[in-house]
Amino acid sequence: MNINPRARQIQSEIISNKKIGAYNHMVFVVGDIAQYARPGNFVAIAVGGVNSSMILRRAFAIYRVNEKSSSGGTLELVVAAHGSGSRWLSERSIGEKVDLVGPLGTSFGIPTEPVNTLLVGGGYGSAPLFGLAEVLKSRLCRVDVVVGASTAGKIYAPLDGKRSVTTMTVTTEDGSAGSRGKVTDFLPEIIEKFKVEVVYSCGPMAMLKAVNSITEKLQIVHQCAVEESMACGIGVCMTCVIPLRGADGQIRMSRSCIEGPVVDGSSVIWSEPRTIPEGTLGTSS
Amino acid sequence: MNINPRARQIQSEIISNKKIGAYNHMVFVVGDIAQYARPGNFVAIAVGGVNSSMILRRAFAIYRVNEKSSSGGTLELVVAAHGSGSRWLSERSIGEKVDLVGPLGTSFGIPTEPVNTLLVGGGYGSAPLFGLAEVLKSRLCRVDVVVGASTAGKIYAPLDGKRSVTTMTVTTEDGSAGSRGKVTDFLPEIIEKFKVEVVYSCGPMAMLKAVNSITEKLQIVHQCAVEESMACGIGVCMTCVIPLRGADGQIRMSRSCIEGPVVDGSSVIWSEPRTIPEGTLGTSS
Amino acid sequence: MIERAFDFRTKFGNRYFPNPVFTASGCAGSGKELSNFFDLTELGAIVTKSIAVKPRSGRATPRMAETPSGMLNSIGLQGPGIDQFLENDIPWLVSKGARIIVSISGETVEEYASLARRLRGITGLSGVEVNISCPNVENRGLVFACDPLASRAVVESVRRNMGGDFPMIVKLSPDVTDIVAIAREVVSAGADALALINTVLGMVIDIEGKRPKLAGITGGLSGPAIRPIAVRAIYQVHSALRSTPILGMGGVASGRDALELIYAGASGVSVGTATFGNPTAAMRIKAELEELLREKGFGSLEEAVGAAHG
Amino acid sequence: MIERAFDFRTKFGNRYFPNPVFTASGCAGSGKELSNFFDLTELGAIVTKSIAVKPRSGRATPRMAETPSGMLNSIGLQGPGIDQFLENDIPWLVSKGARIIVSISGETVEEYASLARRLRGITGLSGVEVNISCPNVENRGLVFACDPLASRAVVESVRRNMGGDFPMIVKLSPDVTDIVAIAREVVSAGADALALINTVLGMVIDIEGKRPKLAGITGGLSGPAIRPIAVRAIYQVHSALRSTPILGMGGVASGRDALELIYAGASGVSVGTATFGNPTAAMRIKAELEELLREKGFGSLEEAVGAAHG
Ligand SMILES: Cc1cc2nc3c(=O)[nH]c(=O)nc-3n(C[C@H](O)[C@H](O)[C@H](O)COP(=O)(O)OP(=O)(O)OC[C@H]3O[C@@H](n4cnc5c(N)ncnc54)[C@H](O)[C@@H]3O)c2cc1C
Ligand SMILES: Cc1cc2nc3c(=O)[nH]c(=O)nc-3n(C[C@H](O)[C@H](O)[C@H](O)COP(=O)(O)OP(=O)(O)OC[C@H]3O[C@@H](n4cnc5c(N)ncnc54)[C@H](O)[C@@H]3O)c2cc1C
Ligand SMILES: Cc1cc2nc3c(=O)[nH]c(=O)nc-3n(C[C@H](O)[C@H](O)[C@H](O)COP(=O)(O)O)c2cc1C
Ligand SMILES: Cc1cc2nc3c(=O)[nH]c(=O)nc-3n(C[C@H](O)[C@H](O)[C@H](O)COP(=O)(O)O)c2cc1C
Ligand code: FES
Ligand code: FES
Repeated sequence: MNINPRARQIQSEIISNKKIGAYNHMVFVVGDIAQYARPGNFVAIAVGGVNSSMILRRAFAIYRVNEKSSSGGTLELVVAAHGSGSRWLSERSIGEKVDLVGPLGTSFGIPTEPVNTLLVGGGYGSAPLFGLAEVLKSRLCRVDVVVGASTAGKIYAPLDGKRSVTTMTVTTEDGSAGSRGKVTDFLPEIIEKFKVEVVYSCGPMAMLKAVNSITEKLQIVHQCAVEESMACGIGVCMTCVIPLRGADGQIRMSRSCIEGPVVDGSSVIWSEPRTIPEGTLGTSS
Repeated sequence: MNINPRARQIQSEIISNKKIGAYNHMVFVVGDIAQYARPGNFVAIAVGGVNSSMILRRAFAIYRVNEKSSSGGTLELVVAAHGSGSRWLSERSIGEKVDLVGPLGTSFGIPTEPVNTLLVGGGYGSAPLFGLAEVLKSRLCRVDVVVGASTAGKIYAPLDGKRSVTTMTVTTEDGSAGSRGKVTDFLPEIIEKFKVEVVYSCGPMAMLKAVNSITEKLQIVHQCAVEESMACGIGVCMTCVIPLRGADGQIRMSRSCIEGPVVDGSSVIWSEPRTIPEGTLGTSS
Repeated sequence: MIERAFDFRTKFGNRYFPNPVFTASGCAGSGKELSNFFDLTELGAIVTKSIAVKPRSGRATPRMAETPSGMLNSIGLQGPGIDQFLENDIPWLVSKGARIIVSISGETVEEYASLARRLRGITGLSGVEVNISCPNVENRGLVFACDPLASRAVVESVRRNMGGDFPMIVKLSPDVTDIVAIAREVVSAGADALALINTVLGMVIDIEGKRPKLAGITGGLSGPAIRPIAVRAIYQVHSALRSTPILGMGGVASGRDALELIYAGASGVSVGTATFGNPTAAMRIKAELEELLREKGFGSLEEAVGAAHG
Repeated sequence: MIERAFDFRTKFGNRYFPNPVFTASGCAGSGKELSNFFDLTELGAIVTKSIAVKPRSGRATPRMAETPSGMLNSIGLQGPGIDQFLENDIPWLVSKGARIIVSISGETVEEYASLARRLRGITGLSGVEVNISCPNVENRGLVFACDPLASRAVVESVRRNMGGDFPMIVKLSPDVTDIVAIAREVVSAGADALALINTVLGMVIDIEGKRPKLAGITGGLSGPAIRPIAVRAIYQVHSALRSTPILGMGGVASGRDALELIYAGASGVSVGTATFGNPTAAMRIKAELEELLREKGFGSLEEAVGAAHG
């Protein structure tokens, strides 16, 4: 596989930056990147400005795009001020420009005929799912959503996002919003109730792993967007790898910025963190 | 000698930033630092903001102070965007705050009775001389000024600065303003004409050296503000040293941020750059 | 201003390269990814990721940590192995007309030798870069580049198996007490040129996890943070070995940075980490460097090499 | 939150210090300058600039160059010599009640020995830091710290002349192939503790002047840029010598940074370059470190030392 051939490097103007709960909803002018972006793709943004001690780009999943806004093609991100780089981005003012590369990575596979889909999002991970919901809806799929987080402020579920959604379940670990518990506590029931045929998920690795153990048991398709630390986002550094089983059955450490972030949950080897699964190509033995 | 006991570290707000020729004239709110600052003192400012790759302060000579402005004590600098740090400072907007330490270093000695003084400034080096001129004037000294630079845009000579000045001579090496030549080409004549008894100078080392060779020949007092690369500005790093002959006749590598920037021209050993003068304390031999 | 003739070429071994801006090994993927952003023939050469005899999974993740003006990596030389590499990557690069320098790495002297044999006679290659910053399994995992004799052994066997006139650049580690001693050793052993520097051994601790941030515990420090170390190493080695061309790398992110390494004694510069922050970094650096050299009145790159030695 | 008892003390040799935040040698002037910004007794200790037997002019200027997230210095150990130092600096520091660790440097083993003799019996000193990153004039200027035997010779003679129980911290250079080997050598030679790390040899070239920026040509790299190198060195040495306390330094600019070195194995941290950017850096770091340790539920500093080793 190779980098998304549509990937471009542009100077992108920020035209909106609104605080929503624990996150910043930001809108960028990106020209035809908007037209080529697919749900699940991400962008890589340079942070810190000139003389910054931060030399690496930061990756952000595309929340939504608008091909024909009054400013031309625009792209929306949901940014959590996690550390110094994402904080810097979240503090940018309207009118400022950032160096942005995108669209990058794989996108969610869209069913060819109408099926019942369930979208599972953790924290800001729910953002790209709303863009996906719109596409699925347009393909006449039933779309149910479960969004979860540790606490209410970290739930990302915009009102207009509900447009294309049949039901939305909110869960928080501290019970401060929706039902108390982890998203995965509610999946089996929801999957059964709505006869879910395909699950899409995006969120922390631990959540994706838990979701996959359920879809595996229930034998349903699971596509998830993974998140590994990325130094380049464009496939040249090999820092972002995860163990994936290929069509040939061989496990390889594969670049999540190229073969991901969206991968088939069943192809991921959900091994212990900080280890290389046995049988991976190139493990001595 | 020790650090100026009045030195304070403050978060200082910028209340004005105007482009004047090649320079930025900037005004900072500094509280009682204004009241303790003397002509010749400097301040050290942190540049680049959080996550900056620039870890050292930048030194700037105090151009003027106002103890009782509407914003309280204020301090004015003339900033040349020389490299990344001074450029960063010159690009700050009104209302932003910078981390500032001052007042630092020595100040120009003020004659106890009225004498004829000549102020010689090169480039932005002329800035602190106008603050000095006001003080000298108030002590009933005659004040003549020569300001020079490579080209017109680099002459710093504000109109109101002329208030306390009897005559002002402008020189540029390319002749684009005033008389063509180096400031020092005109000194002997001016010194003779105005019966100058004390010369004050501030500017590039090469200029100070040339001025001193003249004052030495003519046997008149010369106080100059030197400029060495400084890492700390507060006397703890030993990077800013220049060879000075002490009262005891001994030459020592002395910190220009503590025993300077203003020093008696006759105490400086105007040796070749990048060398330690023979006979300096601690030279092996 | 009148464009006067300017010779931007550089030379390593018996090969000329149209310009001195190369990619750094392990920082340009297979070449395909970057070709999405610029034409690879615009590079002096592409230096490929160090390839081993067999496929390597590399280390577990996390494999990277950002540091002030730098980063740590512990990829662990992940790669498909020489067979796949020659079957897939090289033909594609050749088809694009890119100039190719293949970086090789081994765990024993014999592995280096067999890699050299595999490369021998492959058409379309402009040289080999021998990465000796690898643990020598036959000597308690001591890195070859930290041991003059082991370094010599590798270089001699690569030369023997590679053939006399194929350009061989040997890449040294800065993590040694005396880099000049190692440089002399590998040059006398048959290296045509040297690559300076590989990453500096470093470590970051994850404050939350109370453990090393990288799964591999230590990693290689790269980026602008190490540029002063690279400049020092290049300057020291160029002083000692004036006639040995040096491919310089270490924190080059601008034309000014490239010129700094060239003044120190580099005949070319590889761009590594800067590409992660900016996919088109190498092209920007190349343009800025040429402009700087012309501005300063040089008629050729060669005139500027080692200029800081007076 | 309830303030529960917290023991911030640290120990080097047989001395306790009320907190682990020290100044780094050569980065705190005479102490007088910083006392303008905070009370020196708030420091765990002040480590003085390395002092030699005779006065030293140090190197010519420029003596410094800023680098990405770091700086180079080539002060050349300028100082007044031990006599003036003991006559002027020490009494003032003692009068202020500061805890004092005297850093010494020599060009021969005998110079270190005589410095040790001079310090012996001076009241008010809490320890000596032996800076062995100095050229050995008796061995072609090879830096003591780069040579295990020379390092041993210095440490043995300092111990012999200093007296058995006076705390001796030996400061090592990172510019070696195997820092653990040097560490073992100096500990077996009688060092109570180790200081890691001194600056990394680097260089910057002045593009305008086409020559080294520093009059001294090379200089020592310090600041956040080298923190990953410091953390690695501390981690390696602590793994090998669990019972030897380490005074860590290298790019510490925040409480988080200090904790990183402590988790790696440091029992204390020296603040150097950060003070140039911020005169009150040491105080901020001390406050942030204590808060972090309490926040993470440690009852004492000691519990956190080496936490990253699991
Ligand atoms: C494919 C992908 C999509 C993402 N989408 C979003 C999104 O939509 N919204 C959002 O807020 N965040 C998103 N993230 C996470 C975001 O990239 C990190 O929060 C951000 O890089 C942290 O940088 P920092 O400087 O704030 O934190 P620091 O901890 O200072 O970062 C230090 C280094 O570690 C890397 N890093 C740290 N945390 C992460 C992480 N969780 N994932 C990847 N790299 C990390 C950074 O890139 C940087 O190189 C995404 C990450 C990936 C890989
Ligand atoms: C006592 C004193 C008074 C000064 N007064 C003024 C003033 O009133 N207006 C003004 O515009 N400039 C003044 N300068 C010079 C100013 O400090 C430098 O221009 C500035 O430090 C350059 O930093 P930079 O990041 O822009 O350049 P860079 O070249 O990026 O600086 C890199 C490093 O070198 C140091 N450096 C570079 N040039 C100089 C220099 N000329 N003097 C000292 N350090 C230098 C910087 O401090 C920094 O640490 C003064 C310097 C001193 C020592
Ligand atoms: C992610 C990464 C992978 C690397 N892989 C290799 C490699 O396979 N072989 C090699 O010789 N050097 C490798 N290096 C070192 C670089 O080629 C280069 O020597 C070093 O990073 C310094 O240059 P830079 O600061 O421009 O990155 C790697 C560096 C990085 C950051
Ligand atoms: C200007 C300067 C002077 C120094 N002088 C000495 C010295 O005299 N003796 C010594 O052992 N270390 C000296 N050092 C090294 C520091 O003590 C410290 O080990 C190093 O700078 C790393 O710490 P830092 O990054 O916090 O500065 C000096 C460092 C600097 C920057
Ligand atoms: S982030 Fe560099 S290869 Fe994926
Ligand atoms: S600038 Fe640090 S001592 Fe003068």
